[in-house]
Amino acid sequence: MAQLTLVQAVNDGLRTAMRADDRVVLLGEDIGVDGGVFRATEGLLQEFGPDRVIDTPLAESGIVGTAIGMAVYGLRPVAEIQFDGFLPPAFDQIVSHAARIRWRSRGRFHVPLVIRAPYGGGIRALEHHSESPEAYYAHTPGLKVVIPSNPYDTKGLLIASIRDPDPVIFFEPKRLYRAFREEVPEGDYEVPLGKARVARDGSDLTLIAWGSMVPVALQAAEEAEERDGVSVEVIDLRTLVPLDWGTIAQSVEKTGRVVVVQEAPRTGGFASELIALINDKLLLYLEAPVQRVTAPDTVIPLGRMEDYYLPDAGRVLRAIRKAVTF
Amino acid sequence: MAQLTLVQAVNDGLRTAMRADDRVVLLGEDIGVDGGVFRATEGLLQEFGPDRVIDTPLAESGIVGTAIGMAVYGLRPVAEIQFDGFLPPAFDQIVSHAARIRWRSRGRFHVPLVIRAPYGGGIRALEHHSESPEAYYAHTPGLKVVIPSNPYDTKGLLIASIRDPDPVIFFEPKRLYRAFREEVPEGDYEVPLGKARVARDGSDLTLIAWGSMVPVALQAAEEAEERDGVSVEVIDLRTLVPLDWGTIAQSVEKTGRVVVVQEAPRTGGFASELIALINDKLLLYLEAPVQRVTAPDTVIPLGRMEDYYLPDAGRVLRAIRKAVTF
Amino acid sequence: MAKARSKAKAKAEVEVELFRKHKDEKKGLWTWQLKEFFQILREDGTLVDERLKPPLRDEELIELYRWMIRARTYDERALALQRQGRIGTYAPLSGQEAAQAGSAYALEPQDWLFPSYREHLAMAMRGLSWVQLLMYWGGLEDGMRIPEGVNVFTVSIPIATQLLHAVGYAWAAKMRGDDVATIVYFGDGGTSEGDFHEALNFAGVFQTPTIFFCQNNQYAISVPRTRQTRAETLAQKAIAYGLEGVQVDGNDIMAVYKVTRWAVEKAHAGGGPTLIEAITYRYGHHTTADDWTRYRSKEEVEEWKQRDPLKRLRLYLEGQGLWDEAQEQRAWEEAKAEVAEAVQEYERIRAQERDVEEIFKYMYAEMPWHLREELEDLRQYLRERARERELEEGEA
Amino acid sequence: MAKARSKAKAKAEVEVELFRKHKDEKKGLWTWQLKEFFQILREDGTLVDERLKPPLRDEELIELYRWMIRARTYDERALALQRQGRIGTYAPLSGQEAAQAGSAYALEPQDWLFPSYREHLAMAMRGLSWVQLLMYWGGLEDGMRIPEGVNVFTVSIPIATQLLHAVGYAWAAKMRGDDVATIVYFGDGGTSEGDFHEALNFAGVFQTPTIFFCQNNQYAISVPRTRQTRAETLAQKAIAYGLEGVQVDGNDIMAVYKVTRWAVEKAHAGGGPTLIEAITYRYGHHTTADDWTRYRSKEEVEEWKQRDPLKRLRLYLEGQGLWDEAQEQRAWEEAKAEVAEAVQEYERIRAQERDVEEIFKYMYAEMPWHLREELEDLRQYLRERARERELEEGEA
Ligand SMILES: Cc1ncc(C[n+]2csc(CCOP(=O)(O)OP(=O)(O)O)c2C)c(N)n1
Ligand SMILES: Cc1ncc(C[n+]2csc(CCOP(=O)(O)OP(=O)(O)O)c2C)c(N)n1
Ligand SMILES: [Mg+2]
Ligand SMILES: [Mg+2]
Repeated sequence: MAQLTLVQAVNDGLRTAMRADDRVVLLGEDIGVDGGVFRATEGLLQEFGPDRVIDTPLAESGIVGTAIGMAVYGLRPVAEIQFDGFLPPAFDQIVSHAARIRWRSRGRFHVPLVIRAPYGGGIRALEHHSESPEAYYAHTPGLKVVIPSNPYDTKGLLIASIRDPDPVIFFEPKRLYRAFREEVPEGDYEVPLGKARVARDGSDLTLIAWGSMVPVALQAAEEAEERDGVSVEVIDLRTLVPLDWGTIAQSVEKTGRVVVVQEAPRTGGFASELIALINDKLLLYLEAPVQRVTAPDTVIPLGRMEDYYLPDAGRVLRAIRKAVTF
Repeated sequence: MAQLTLVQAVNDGLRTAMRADDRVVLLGEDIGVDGGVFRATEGLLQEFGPDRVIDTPLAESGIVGTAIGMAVYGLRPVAEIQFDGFLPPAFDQIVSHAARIRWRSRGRFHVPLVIRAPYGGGIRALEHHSESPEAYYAHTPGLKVVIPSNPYDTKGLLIASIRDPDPVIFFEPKRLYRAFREEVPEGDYEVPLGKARVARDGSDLTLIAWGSMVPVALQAAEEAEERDGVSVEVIDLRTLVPLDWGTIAQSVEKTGRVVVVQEAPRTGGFASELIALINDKLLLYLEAPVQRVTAPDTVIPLGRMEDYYLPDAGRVLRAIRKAVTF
Repeated sequence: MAKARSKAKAKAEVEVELFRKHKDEKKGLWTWQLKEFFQILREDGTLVDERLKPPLRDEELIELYRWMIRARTYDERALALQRQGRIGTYAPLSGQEAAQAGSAYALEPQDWLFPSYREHLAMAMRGLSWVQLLMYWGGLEDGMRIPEGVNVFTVSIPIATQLLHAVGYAWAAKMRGDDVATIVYFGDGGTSEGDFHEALNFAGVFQTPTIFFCQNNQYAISVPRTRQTRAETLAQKAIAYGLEGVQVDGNDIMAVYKVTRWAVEKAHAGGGPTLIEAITYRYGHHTTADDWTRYRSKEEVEEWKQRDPLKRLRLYLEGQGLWDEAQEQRAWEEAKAEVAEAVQEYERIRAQERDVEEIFKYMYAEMPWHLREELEDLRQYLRERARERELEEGEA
Repeated sequence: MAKARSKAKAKAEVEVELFRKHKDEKKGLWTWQLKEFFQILREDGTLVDERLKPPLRDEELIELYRWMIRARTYDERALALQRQGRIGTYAPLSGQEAAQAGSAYALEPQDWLFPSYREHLAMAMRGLSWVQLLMYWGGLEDGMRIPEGVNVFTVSIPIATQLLHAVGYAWAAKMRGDDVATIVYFGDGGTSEGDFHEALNFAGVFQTPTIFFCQNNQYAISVPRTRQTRAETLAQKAIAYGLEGVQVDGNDIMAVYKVTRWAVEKAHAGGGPTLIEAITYRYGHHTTADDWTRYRSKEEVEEWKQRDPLKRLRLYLEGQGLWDEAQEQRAWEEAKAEVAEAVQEYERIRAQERDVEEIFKYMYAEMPWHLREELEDLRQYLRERARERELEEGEA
């Protein structure tokens, strides 16, 4: 087993999937010769050649649209969109086609496509390099939405996504790309889609997070335990669609108190959907309103003000306290 | 006062705004010579000429992108996107620019742009002609989202949107375009953005709807009264962003029971946001979980199965009963 | 396309220079030349030049003529069905038969066709039944359940988006070493969309075996070709991608066949993509929801009817002694019968009960819990409603 | 651009034929010719042909040279600041000075400039201060609060999206009868995006007074120009829209000025848009986050440095007796001082406290309740946190 960062786990996952199945091809901007702007595809061109690791022209709709054609042909394309903020030019191909071709053809054609994109803030980047757009895709029937939070899951979820017969939007939390290392098994393994992970056991409160917010949630949970003696269970969703409702329900039924943390702006974020589901199914278990900690309904600031924008452990702890003292 | 259909009210609103302000220009596909595929712009080319009623090439990003440039220049462009399903090619210009130029320039530039699009199902149309994508735009900071449900509001909200200094996505419920007529005052008036309308007074339950679901909600409210003696207050949101929280809160505090009806698929729809807000602020007033009536998380079927997909008064009534008997 | 045809003779070589590019290194001067409006069969049924005639056998020409008759028959029937409320909005093709038949016939059996919404004839020639086409336009999703063995992709409604699929598909085949080309249909309006640009550019860079077949029918709904772009031809747009582009008389089935065949052979030979602009016209409304009198004159439409693709081939066949009035009448009657049978079958299918599961079934390979929950809830509602209605009827 | 210049002399007419199109009606043949690589000033500082020299006065050429020195100085300083963590990711321009200076100088005062992210020099020449540029790259949004009177639009990061804004802006001006043209900058990579296509097409159809200025610096990050499109030149893409396109030596400030001036005059005269491809090179990394050694050879970079835009103009000026070593040294020192002053001012601003309201303030003309609520909540949290920290410090 090797100690890998999250971005190395992306690389390892791609390499493993490509070795196992020669239908897996990668395409995107600067992923070949350059190895990707975050080095996620480093070395893959050398191993698999330019027919399987394809530097494309600068055109996101072109990348996703041609990848759809490849997927329908029977390949397993993995398209990289260089940053979250450059998904919108591909939005039409994603929502109007990738998500619908199985439906449209009554199962005759399908689109085993993975669209990878680094997402989220925390690296003080330029505009359009720090967005958390997962809610758009979670609201689009026909897509799966996967967001890992650590190297182990990253590799396993990525391999599972590549093998999934349906289109997967795979968001990689870029601020965690090199934040820490973790043991990642060599070779082939999958972390199944649609299964959440209980990242920390607890009994007083359920804290739900995904992607880049998971470490923030864990830190807040530690602080709550240390400072207030509150036992917080942290659920790392891993997959937003399909959601692992069972794991959430089990925890909420136990704790009766919930905090959801989301990096995206508040209005219409995925946290709202979680609250709506809890309202639908578990309202009577609640001992306090679900607290949501989100970014405000603004554009994410450029570098200097980012810290005020992104939910941090302090704000999560505050929400935990609100839920507990309600 | 004239008896107008909703689509005639669109026409009247455009005409009124154009007469009052020569900076108002329209652009879109088939809006000039043809008068629009729904005849929403009928006669306007004749009155205002081809410099103010512009038939564009077939390119939605082009329409919205150039309209942004016009708006920055100081015009008040109203761009028509022919159908809800053809907004995605313009998504990048909408979310990456229209919504952000004020922010990006610290108020130096702004984008007084209205993007009109017929939305929603109920006319047994081809694919991509029946979508309800409002949640995407409601989740995008910097946009306003307006959805009228009747001719009077349509004209007044459209005029207010055109005069608003910020970008407005204006969804017109196409199934209501010719569904009924209503008195619409001649000449200039505005229905302010951000103000909901209590479409029906009631005391037992709050039923929240917008756009095409408002008549469905009203019908269900009538039936609930008649059949079950339940007094239902119906709120027509009119504007999703900014939301009129005051009107909602006042009603929910009074009734303690809420049903939200949405034509869009369930997961991540705007109904979820309403439920989240009620959870945030009014949980203790609730006597039952908020019931949501939505379309399922699928593509909207072609003509034949549409009736099963779209929320109807029966399903809303069922939700009312669930909320009341909880 | 089931009919056999002599491969050897079918090999089309376009003797005229349709597109030429040249660089004068000394002067640093680039020159592009484009032959406008390549035609073989004149409106009066005579040939521009005997030597241009494509290598099609007489039976093949007759078969192509029959296909055009079938298509026009289907089109008229579909229009009638729409007026009767028996299908939904419909996009008629009349006027564009030669463009579709000539191009579809030029494909190899293993090639794939990516349609937009008006390619009923091209799709039918590749094996999709009139029944399935009627189902699609009648609002039955099963119409687009393309049978295995029919190398046709589903209809793409969003303009120009399908071009990228055709490029990706051909590219994948090329990567896998499979001898498959793709042809993709779109209109004059389609050339304005960003996806047109990205598709031709990708096809150029990766030299995918793709034929971009533009049916320039002069209008995008109401917007005339001249307002769609300032380019003098649509074919010249190929220059932007370093590709070859040709403009052809789209109502001349020989010219369309010949040019497309040339592009298909080039694609199979590793020569990369081609852009074809077929000049044609739709006689009817854009769709049944449209009214062409708002943006075209009767004279203009009549003028185009003089260039009718069917009439022209009929005159040629008659001139060659290959066709007569009796055959003509029989062909139309056969086509009518064929279409009538399809309509009957469509009506039978349309009358069948459909399970609401159909709405949910094809979103994913496996239905996730939330869809199962929503389906169950819908079923439950329908049961409740049925029970309630029974009760009400009982009371009444 | 504050410097006066003789309007009469500035009138540039491009004596060479850069682009020619022709139709032979009889043969139905279209011909396009494009002059590759228009150059006036050779790498050794001599003129290709005296008669080509644009009507720029000596002082103007000197002023342009000074601007290029300023830009290179700023660029080097910005890079250093980034390495020290004092600004964020930065996109250097070195190598592209002539392309930017020559084109920006060709504008009329009332014209508007739409930049992408690398046009520091062009923006500065139009009046945006180095301080504001540093603020922007330093993560201070106020950098893009363009002062009134500075006819520059905000930086657009999403590639090629700004082309549409430039078209819409020019179009609006035209509608209003205002004599305003726009110039929009983008790279070789930018030509592949759908928005490039839609922008040039709209500009062509509506004949907007827009100059599309492509700095072809040979790479889109790591992807070389030859893999970006199969077109032999980027200028020929104009043909797709019925427009004129020219290719110019982008390191030759005289050629860039002349060609741009021609396009600007054409735009103001109602002649519509032009596509200009300026052949240039960036010496440094794409941005400070990039590493060019991964995709370019040292030799290639060195080769391009032989064609340096500054060196070339300096040689010319020296040859003309307009410039000497002492002036050269003084110019660099002055530039350094100017930039140093800007850095100081930037640091002063950077050190200032910023109110979190800045995050919320510019989303709408009026802050809606939900943003006010979120702002209030954030303030509340910050107060609580400050109190808590005080307490903790008190305890410690
Ligand atoms: C992206 C998109 N925008 C708008 C439409 C609505 N629409 C349907 S057909 C059409 C005109 C298409 O014209 P053209 O490409 O010339 O094809 P034709 O219908 O003439 O065959 C339009 C605007 C659409 N289907 N997709
Ligand atoms: C839509 C979009 N996709 C991707 C990117 C990431 N990106 C930034 S610059 C760049 C390369 C641009 O190359 P080019 O257009 O040649 O301009 P240059 O940087 O060479 O000046 C890429 C891919 C982006 N900014 N926008
Ligand atoms: Mg057309
Ligand atoms: Mg470049």
